[in-house]
Amino acid sequence: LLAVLTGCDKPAATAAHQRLVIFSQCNNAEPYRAAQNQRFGELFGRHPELKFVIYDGQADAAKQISQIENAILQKPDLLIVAPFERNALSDVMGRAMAAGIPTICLERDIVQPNFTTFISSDNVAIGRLAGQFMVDLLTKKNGEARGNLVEITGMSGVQGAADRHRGAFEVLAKYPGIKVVHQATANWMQAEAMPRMEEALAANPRIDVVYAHNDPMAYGAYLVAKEKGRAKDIAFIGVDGLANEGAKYVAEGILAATFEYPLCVDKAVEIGIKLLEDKTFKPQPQYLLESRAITHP
Amino acid sequence: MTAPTAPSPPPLLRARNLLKQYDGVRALRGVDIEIRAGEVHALLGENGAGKSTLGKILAGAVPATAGTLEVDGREIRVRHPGDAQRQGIAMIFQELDLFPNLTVAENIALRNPALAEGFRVRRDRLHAFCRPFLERVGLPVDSATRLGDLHLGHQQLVAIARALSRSARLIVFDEATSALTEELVANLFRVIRDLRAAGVACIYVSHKMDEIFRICDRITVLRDGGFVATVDAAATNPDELVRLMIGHEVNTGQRARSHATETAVLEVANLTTTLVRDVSFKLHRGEVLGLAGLVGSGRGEIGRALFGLAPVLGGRLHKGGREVRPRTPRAAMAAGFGLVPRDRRREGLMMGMRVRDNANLAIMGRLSVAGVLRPGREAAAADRMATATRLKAGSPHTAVRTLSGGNQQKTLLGRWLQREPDVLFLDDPTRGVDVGAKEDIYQLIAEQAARGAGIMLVSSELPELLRCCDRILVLNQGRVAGLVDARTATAESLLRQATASGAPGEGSL
Amino acid sequence: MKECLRRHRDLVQSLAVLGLIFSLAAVCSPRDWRTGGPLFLQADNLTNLLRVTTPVAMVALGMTLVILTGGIDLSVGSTLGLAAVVAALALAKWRWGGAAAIATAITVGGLVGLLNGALVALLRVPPFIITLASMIGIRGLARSWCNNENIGLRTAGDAAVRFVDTWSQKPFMIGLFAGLALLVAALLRGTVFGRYVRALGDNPTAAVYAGLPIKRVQLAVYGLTGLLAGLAGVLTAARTNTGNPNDGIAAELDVIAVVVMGGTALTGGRGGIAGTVIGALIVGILANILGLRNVDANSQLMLKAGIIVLAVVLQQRRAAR
Amino acid sequence: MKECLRRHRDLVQSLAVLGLIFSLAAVCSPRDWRTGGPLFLQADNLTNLLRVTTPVAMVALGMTLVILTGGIDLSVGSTLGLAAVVAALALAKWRWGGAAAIATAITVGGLVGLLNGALVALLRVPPFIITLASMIGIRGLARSWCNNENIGLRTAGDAAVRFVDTWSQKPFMIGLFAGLALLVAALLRGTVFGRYVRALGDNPTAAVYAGLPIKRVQLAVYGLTGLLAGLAGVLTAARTNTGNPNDGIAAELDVIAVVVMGGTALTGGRGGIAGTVIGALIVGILANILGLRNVDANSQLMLKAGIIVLAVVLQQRRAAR
Ligand SMILES: Nc1ncnc2c1ncn2[C@@H]1O[C@H](COP(=O)(O)OP(=O)(O)OP(=O)(O)O)[C@@H](O)[C@H]1O
Ligand SMILES: Nc1ncnc2c1ncn2[C@@H]1O[C@H](COP(=O)(O)OP(=O)(O)OP(=O)(O)O)[C@@H](O)[C@H]1O
Ligand SMILES: [Mg+2]
Ligand SMILES: [Mg+2]
Repeated sequence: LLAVLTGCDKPAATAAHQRLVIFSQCNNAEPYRAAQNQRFGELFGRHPELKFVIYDGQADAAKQISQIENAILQKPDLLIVAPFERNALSDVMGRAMAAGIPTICLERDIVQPNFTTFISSDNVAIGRLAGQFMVDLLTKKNGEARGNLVEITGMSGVQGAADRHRGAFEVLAKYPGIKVVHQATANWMQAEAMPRMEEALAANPRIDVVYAHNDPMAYGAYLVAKEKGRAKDIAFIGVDGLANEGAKYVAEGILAATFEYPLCVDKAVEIGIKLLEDKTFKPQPQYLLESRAITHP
Repeated sequence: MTAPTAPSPPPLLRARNLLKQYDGVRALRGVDIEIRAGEVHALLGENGAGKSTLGKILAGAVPATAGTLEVDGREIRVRHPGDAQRQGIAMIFQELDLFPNLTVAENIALRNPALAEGFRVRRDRLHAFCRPFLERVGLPVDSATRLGDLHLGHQQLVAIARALSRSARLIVFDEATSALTEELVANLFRVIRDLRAAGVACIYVSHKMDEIFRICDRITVLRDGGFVATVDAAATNPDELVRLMIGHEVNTGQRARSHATETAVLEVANLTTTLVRDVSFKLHRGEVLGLAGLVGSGRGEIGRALFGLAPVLGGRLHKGGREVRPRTPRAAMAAGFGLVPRDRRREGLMMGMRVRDNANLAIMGRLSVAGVLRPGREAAAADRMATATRLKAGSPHTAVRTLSGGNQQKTLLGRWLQREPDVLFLDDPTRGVDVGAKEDIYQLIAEQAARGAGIMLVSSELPELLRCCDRILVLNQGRVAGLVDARTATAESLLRQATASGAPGEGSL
Repeated sequence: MKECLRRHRDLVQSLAVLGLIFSLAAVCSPRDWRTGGPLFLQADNLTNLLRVTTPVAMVALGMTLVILTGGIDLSVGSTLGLAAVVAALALAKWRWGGAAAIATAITVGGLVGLLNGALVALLRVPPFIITLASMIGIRGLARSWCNNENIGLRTAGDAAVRFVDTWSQKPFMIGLFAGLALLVAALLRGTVFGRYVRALGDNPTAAVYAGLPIKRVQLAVYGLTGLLAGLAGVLTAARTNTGNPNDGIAAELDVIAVVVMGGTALTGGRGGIAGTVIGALIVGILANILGLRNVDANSQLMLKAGIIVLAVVLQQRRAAR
Repeated sequence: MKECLRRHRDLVQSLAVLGLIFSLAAVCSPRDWRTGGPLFLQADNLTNLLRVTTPVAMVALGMTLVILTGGIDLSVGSTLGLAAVVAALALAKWRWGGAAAIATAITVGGLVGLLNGALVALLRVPPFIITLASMIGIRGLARSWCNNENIGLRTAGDAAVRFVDTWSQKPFMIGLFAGLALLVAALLRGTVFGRYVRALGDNPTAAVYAGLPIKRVQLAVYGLTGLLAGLAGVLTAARTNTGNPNDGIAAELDVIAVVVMGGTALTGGRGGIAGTVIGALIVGILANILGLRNVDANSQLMLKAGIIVLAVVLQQRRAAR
């Protein structure tokens, strides 16, 4: 243990010719975040003059704050933050800015513009897209915007889940023919979505569409419906659209649609490199990356 | 028997028709008792007769199912220990109710009505309060010592000091001397006489007949939870009491025939641990070797060393000619040793398990085939043991927790007797056992010896050693002070050797 | 007969509570749209309920033994996740056969358990800390082995699909659990090992004095629990068609709750398998009926809290003196 | 003097382990790019470390008492979340003043604690189950009170901003903790109440026989822990500028780990506040140095597991006799 700790004891301050890029990730242990991290690694890997480091906030705002405080101590040349929570990270990012560190806010906004630029995606917008998609789908299926909907939500109290719900229902609320017959939380977990779907199926003779806040939960719902022989009557809709998950499920005809939650990584690297190379470069305050529906042809 | 006559002042305490029903067991079935101020009142009865239950009811530790209590002629209700405390009743519980991780002083001060403590603890006042009581009971330790670091006998003294310190009007001593040696008992009796002179009443529960006659004024006998009689101590004798307790005579005092042989089963040479030094002796097949000494002289330590429970710092053990050095109880058992520990509750029994499982715990191999237990064999073994030890338990399925102290002791003893080890170390095996059952246990010890086992016997009662042993090894502060023939030894000579001190003034009695 | 009833009063009382909760669930259940009967009582729903409960209940069998020895195992959730990942990796990445993958995953679980047991037996460190540490470390291991990604099985070849199809069947899962429950119950009731388990938890000091093979018992109970957690991981992978390194997060609390609701004392020595099975059924029925009625998620949590306390109170009356 | 040392050997040993871990952290720390000194030892970093550790450490003070009585409180994480939400609601939605909001949030925490204490004292149900139930139920309550949304404070008016600015200051948080630690330590060592706490866990039967006010003690320790969890929730809300109903998820395990790493026995009766403070520091240093060295998250989990066990082993040697 000691050997591990001392053995790799090379100074974190980088050699003079290397420049330090720190990415404060809010929680590594999610496939979406893993995909982000991997893409960052790939893109920054092409720049040997950069040392790229990922901090893991472990789904804890206080933890992420203190990690950014540590990052500031190291004076990186570029700081990228994927905030766990929009209110929580605002202050500390302001301090990074005050310390003269160019700071990119990634994918989730914060309450004050304490960043050099904000590369954004928007869960409410995604919810709206999904809502509209369901309206169209039901209209096509039943001749009008009418049908029974099951919603499987992400963890209660998590802003992403609240936003995906809110966006969708902004649209759905306009169509009284669409009834929510069952609403359950599965904490983002496929294993938990399955019994919830079993219960929904038992209690409801007719279900037209299942809206799950992420792809694994949608997939779990599908598996259960398939087992009961009712998958063909139901359209399953997920969110995230990762290449090896949601996108694949759509391609296989399991999900009717998923909505890409943009990784934002390519844009962040593009802007980041410009910031590093050109002291005078002034990025826009915000780059909005639109979500994209991935649907079954 | 005394019939209440003249309209004298009401007794300090009167209990009428006390009834206690545990689920399935009727521990007391309508007991009447009357305690006068300034008397020492013995409570006598077989194991399980209900003595402790009666005491616990008076102390508010368990509620009575029915019956009334009067103090000074006024009826009182005792539902919580606090009620009893307010009436000036204190008790030394048979299974010590102490707190091992608190200091001696904290144990004494806890909820002590005589010590007016505010919210804040004043440590100096606390220790000043405790010191006189510790001195009175003859306990030479710093009151800031953690209680759990004390010898069991010394813990018993703390419990007594605690009861004394509460300025109680009635103190219940429930086998408070079971782990004390002679001098400590003598000292305690001086204290009790002082209490008596001051008008304090004592209820004294003990199975030691000689103690009863030395200290008690009146004696109440219980049998099977029922009241038998109250007698004046001066007007009775041990045989009569035994008859009242058991319903028939018991032959006491018979020396068992010696089974000692000339073959050594165990040779101990220069055994040294943190508590004993250079202890050497030979134990023969069929021999009962007594270990005498004061509390803390290292008698139990020898057993623990043999059993791999105390680290051996020096010396050699030869068993049956081969050198052995067990490092764990398991290894010791494999080498043919057995140990009945002194503190049955902490070191001996699994309180929540059935009597049967406790008694069979050391012979599981014999009761099973390839690890699978044979219920028939289990039942047979447990029944045999219960009969041999005259165990009184509702059924072999009763939890040990609900047995009376003496029956718990028999269960533990049964565990090791069943295993039939070559060398059996008994650390005070009759602690808390009633007169009749004691005879049974002596008989069992003799049977083990007859089978060829070597027995080592520690006892807090010298008469017991003189009666059961072939030879007696006397220990003094961790060293051998003498090895005597039990037939010629006397209590006085043993005591002299045990106390003859290389370090005079070291009063660790 | 009366003696026998008295001796098993705890169990009888637990059964009564189970019956009560079952009846309540039936009464509160929404009606079936076809027959008008209570949905809850439909065979399909009852078997759903049993299958969902299986992984937690299975681990609870082992946990019962651990708790009986006076220990605790917080690492079961992580072990479950690790085994799920191993099974999925073996099938999907390394393209092993079903039997080899399953055996490996369960073995990995067993090894984690043995490691826990060895540390508990050899170090003087409370099991709570040992297994808390392995809960943390094993989760890290599971995530790093699969690069924080979920591993899909549906599209991972024939062996994987066959595995998923067999192992997620209701009769298979429920039967497996029933068999294991009987086995562990027999182990506890009828063997020397079972006696030692109880004795150790009842009085650890006395267990030393009685020369019990304490270390071996500890190794065995933690090892067995690890095996069962591994098996539960394999079942979860089969059921979800996925190896997810976050499977089983917080499951340790569910498992311990099931054991304690079944009447096993956390202080060791008292309790048994029958109680644990009942505890699992109570918890399963509870989740099922709340789901069927589609109670709002937050109210569900609050109701659940109340019912858990109530169920235990009803069972505990017996302990009153 | 020697006697005194012997009596406090546990503490001395814990301090030694803390010193060792501190030194190791200093040695392993990355260098400051300006001065070349270890980053870990910078005042700013050390105070960061203390502040991050504060909420868990604060709750651990109360948990120490609970565990000393032989109980456990699994609901602290949920109570923390509830208090954070209440404070944020009061400030942001109801626009109360800072003092009223803080007082209300802490009171709510205390009420949850009292409820736990009352149930533990009155029902014959293990504290594990009682507080597991309230852990579940209180989380549901927190989420439903804020409609599953996070409540921002930065933009919620002057009182909120002033609250956030004061309460998230390092000197304030660290000072508050230090004061509370001294207070609780004095309570435990220097008062009759503290003696009751230790006695109750040490020998519950004897506690009954001695006539201790057991119910009141239980009410008090759970109530105090609830208050402290409430306070920790307020601090978390201040620190994160947010009331998040999921704050404190899984914190109960962290808190218990801190207490046990500080040498308090889960079986009750043995341990104390000094140990808990040391335990919190060890855990805090560990997290800090792993973060500073930026060990990969999964390896971090595995390393952490190893170091936790090691730290406890080093401290436990003393227990061998
Ligand atoms: N908690 C309990 N539950 C059930 N039965 C009990 C309980 N405590 C005691 N008993 C039973 O009550 C009866 C009286 O026990 P008690 O302890 O008063 O006996 P005793 O006279 O003190 O015996 P001893 O001399 O062995 O100490 C016994 O039959 C015992 O088994
Ligand atoms: N005088 C003493 N003071 C404090 N602790 C003691 C003393 N003597 C023994 N102990 C401890 O008390 C415990 C009880 O052991 P035990 O009663 O068998 O002691 P022992 O030394 O063998 O005395 P005895 O001669 O009375 O058997 C042991 O752990 C021992 O270390
Ligand atoms: Mg008794
Ligand atoms: Mg001894």
